Amino acid sequence: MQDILFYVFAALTLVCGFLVVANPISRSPVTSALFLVLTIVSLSGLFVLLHAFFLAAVQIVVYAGAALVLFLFVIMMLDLKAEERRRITRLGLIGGGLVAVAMAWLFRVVPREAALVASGPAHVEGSTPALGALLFTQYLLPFEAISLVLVAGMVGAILLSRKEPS
Amino acid sequence: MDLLERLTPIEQSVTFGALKVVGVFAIVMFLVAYAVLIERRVCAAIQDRIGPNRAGPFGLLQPLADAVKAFLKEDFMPAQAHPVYFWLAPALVMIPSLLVVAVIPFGSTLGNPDNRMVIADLNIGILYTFGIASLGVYGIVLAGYAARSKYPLMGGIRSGAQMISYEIAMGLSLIPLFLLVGDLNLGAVIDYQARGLFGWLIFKQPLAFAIFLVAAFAETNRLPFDMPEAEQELAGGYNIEYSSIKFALFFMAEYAHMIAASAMLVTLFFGGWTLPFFGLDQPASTFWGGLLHIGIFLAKLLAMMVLFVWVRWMWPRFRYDQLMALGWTRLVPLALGNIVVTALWLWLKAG
Amino acid sequence: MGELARYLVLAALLFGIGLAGVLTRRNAIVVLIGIELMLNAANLNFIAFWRHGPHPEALTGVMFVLFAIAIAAAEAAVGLALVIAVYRHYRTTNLDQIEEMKG
Amino acid sequence: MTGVGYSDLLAALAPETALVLAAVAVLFVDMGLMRSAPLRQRFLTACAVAGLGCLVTLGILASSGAHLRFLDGVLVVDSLTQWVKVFLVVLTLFTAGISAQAEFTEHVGEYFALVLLATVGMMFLVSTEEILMIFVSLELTSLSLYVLAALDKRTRHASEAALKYFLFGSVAAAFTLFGLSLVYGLSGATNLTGIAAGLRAHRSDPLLAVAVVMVIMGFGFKVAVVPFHLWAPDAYEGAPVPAAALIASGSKVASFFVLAKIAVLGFAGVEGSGAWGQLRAGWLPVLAVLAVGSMVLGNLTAIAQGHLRRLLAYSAIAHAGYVLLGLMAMGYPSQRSAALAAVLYYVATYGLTTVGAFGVASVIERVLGNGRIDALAGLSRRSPLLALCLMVFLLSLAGIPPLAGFFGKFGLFTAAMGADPAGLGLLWLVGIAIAMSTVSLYYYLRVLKQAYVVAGDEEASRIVVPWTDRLVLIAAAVGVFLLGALPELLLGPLARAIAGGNGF
Repeated sequence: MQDILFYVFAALTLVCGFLVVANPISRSPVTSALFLVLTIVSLSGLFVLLHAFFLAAVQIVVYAGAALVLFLFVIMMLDLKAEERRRITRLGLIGGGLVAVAMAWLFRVVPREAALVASGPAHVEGSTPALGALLFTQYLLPFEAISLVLVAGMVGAILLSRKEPS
Repeated sequence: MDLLERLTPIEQSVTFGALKVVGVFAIVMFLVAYAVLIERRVCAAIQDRIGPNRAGPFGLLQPLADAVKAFLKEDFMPAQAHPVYFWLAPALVMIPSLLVVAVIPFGSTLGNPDNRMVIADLNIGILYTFGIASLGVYGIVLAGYAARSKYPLMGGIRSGAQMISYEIAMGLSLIPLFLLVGDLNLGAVIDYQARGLFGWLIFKQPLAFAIFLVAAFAETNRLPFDMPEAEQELAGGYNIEYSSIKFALFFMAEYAHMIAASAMLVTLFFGGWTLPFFGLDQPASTFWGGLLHIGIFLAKLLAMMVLFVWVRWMWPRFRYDQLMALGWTRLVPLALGNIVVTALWLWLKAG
Repeated sequence: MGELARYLVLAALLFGIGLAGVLTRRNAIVVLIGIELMLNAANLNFIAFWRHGPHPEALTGVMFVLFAIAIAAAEAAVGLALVIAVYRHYRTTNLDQIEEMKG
Repeated sequence: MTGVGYSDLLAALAPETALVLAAVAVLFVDMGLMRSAPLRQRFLTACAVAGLGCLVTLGILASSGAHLRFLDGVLVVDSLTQWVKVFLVVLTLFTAGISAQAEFTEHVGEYFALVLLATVGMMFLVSTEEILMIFVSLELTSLSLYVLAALDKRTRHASEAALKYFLFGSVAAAFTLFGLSLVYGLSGATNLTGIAAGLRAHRSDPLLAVAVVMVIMGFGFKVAVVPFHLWAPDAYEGAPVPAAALIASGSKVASFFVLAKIAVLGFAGVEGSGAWGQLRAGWLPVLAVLAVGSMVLGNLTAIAQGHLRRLLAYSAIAHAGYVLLGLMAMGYPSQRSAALAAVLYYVATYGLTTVGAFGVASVIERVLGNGRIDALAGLSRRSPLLALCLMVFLLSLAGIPPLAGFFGKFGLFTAAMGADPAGLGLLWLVGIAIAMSTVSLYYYLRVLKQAYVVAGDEEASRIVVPWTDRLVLIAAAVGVFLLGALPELLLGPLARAIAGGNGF
């Protein structure tokens, strides 16, 4: 069951991810954004399989529910059209070849490496109270720092997107 | 029952699971259909009219008549519209509210103690509902975009912005509840409230209830926050280019949202399937007791839906900027203050 | 393939897809979307390692992802605002046409 | 809390807290009290508040020096980090100083708040030994800087430059995060010493190689080394001058420090070798490649530049290459302390010089309306002070004694040469560096020739340098001169701080 679910979600993630960047039917950015939503949702399915339930929910609330809506808003407000198809350049071909080689290498090496690290799945969950307690002890400082990141991001986003009174 | 007992436990749970899914889906769809009728009858009563009473006894077949009418209308799609998104949007609006219901415990147990009346008993139930509910905005935004015309686009962006803005107030308003309960599981929330009438969280957290309720009105896009119907501003909203059954889907989605929101309200603030009298706050030991719990839940749900309907016909509409100002400058700070106060209170209580 | 290994391979593939998007697409917003894919691939790595690592009870990987998601959201907001700011001047989000500075 | 009280933590974080409060105060003063004041006045007031915040922070930094280590390395405070923070705050103070007369934006409060927030990010960055905190503070710095780069909304080029900066930066961040995830997975730890211990078992793993390269790529972007430098010229040229100054100075100091920490502490044991003829996989050869590329490409491209800030950008790339030499020397335990002192001296004086150079550019661009090198003609007559300061800064960048740049380079090169006394070691890199320094002299002198020799428009009026800019420029020039003439002023305390700490 676990295996089947993994392969289903993994396939969904990869197919949707691929359609985000290279959709043969539509080059519209809206389509890209929507397929990214699907990718995010299937990733969150994988998170559930890995027993990170809290993160699975956060992933959907924050990414799919908020960040990507923002993407859609901007695409729609700017009324972006599909970009033109480009001819594949020699550079692209060489790059693609290199990536293919890297991937082949990956399939050979990663399983062996991973075996060295893995110690079998443990039976713990990313339980919410434990996460909360850690946020206010061990991870207090990053937590405070991220609040500053959000402030900077908020100030910046408002500042930049607003129309300047001329 | 004999047939059931011959199944293995796993097969039993699968069977029950399937039954629950089908049952809940049927009840929700039934409620959606009749919510329209309730709305029209309550509205009529408020306006001192009779309301629909021709189709069937007391107008009970009115939903059917409405459905036939919706199907028979011309299904029109503007020439410039994006066909895929135009089809996708109504479905996307409908689905999330149906999925939210999956984690709501609509009863205690039925038959045997392991057969709990909730489709998915998630540890992070409440986060799940927020996650799914936040996906509802895609249908609206996409509907606005798909028609490729400016009124729907503006309407879609407005409604979308409204939904994600109020989601913040909604989420923040619930944090004090979970400070009290100490768990995100909705079953645990109900257990916490099963200690007398004043154990209900509406009495412990009235402010949270008020914020959540206001935010729920905004999330369901209903009056006093129903921008899509603000004709004088936008000539309609994101769904202006839709007609026939696709429009009916948007229409039904509004009621499905209302049901989901009511179910959340009942579970979070009104003790879910419990009643503080006659020992009805403990899981049922008999089959009929279980049914009674489901009945209590449905009764509370209907009461909340009537509240939604009542508000709609008694309130004027907010202007869009007032609506956003209310959300960001009133509700969010209030909710934050509520969190601080609750946390301080718990801290002092713990010494 | 082992439990962990298949997650790692999946994450690496996703990262590759995102990178390919960043390198080949010219629309600034789609490039941003590609970056989101790359960040997500890293997140998947973290959770897989957390789950199969020696100390899952420390929740380190989960924490990392939690912070990474928050940062990604802030980054997306700033990035989109920048795209809007650029659009106001250039009336396009095509990176090939936003190439006035030379060097 | 693992044996630490919140009050201890707050005390250790007092400098950062002061700066955050200053950021809030700037926002409040500008948007609350000064809303209707004229732009000039708003800039001056906000600059005063921000400057005051920096001074208070410097005071706090000077009065504390205890060695503290919180939460398993999430926060590490010792006299070395205090020194680096002093550099950062001084650079921020100077940046604020050269923005006092600016008028590139209506959003004065936000501008200064973001400058201060970026500095807070850098300060977090230098006093942590935990990769999560490193990532978060790196992003705090980067996000603030992206916005600062785009703040001049009137010009197309600022937004174009900021978008490029942002896109390159985000891709680099994604690479860093992916690399860090592999590091975490292989070592099972997130603090640098734990990582070093955990990685020992995986020393020759291909995955580790991927992780190391990806992490270094991310930081290579921050410090703008070839081939991750493409954003730098545009950002330096397009961003508002003070923002560019901060990007070029403070962010470099912090990034180099943390890169050194990650490489030396986190990747201890996977150094490999960068010596000529005996390259061995590890982070040393990676840095060697980056260093060579930066030194050669940076210096050669700088020759062809016609815009002063663009030229400074390519020279910055070259200088990043020199600093990498020092980082490589730190990979050899015998040279670690000396190399660290040399690197810190170098980046501190380089930051000072760069802020000064950008200060000159800021005044010139405000008066002349463009920053092309041709426009400098006759500068020595129009403003002897500006010309003199420019000369001090550029000659220091070129490494002419007795200025700080000379001594900085000298320290770096001796550290690199001493790294491997037996073999030739890093000598080949030092050779390239010296050759390229000679090349750099050419383009710096070209600028100075324009300023001093080429006669400009005889009718052109004198340039009036406002007192704030004059203060900053003179302070920076005197600093560059003093630190060059008496390097012990800085090297002494640095050496003591290094010896007093845990070797870092």
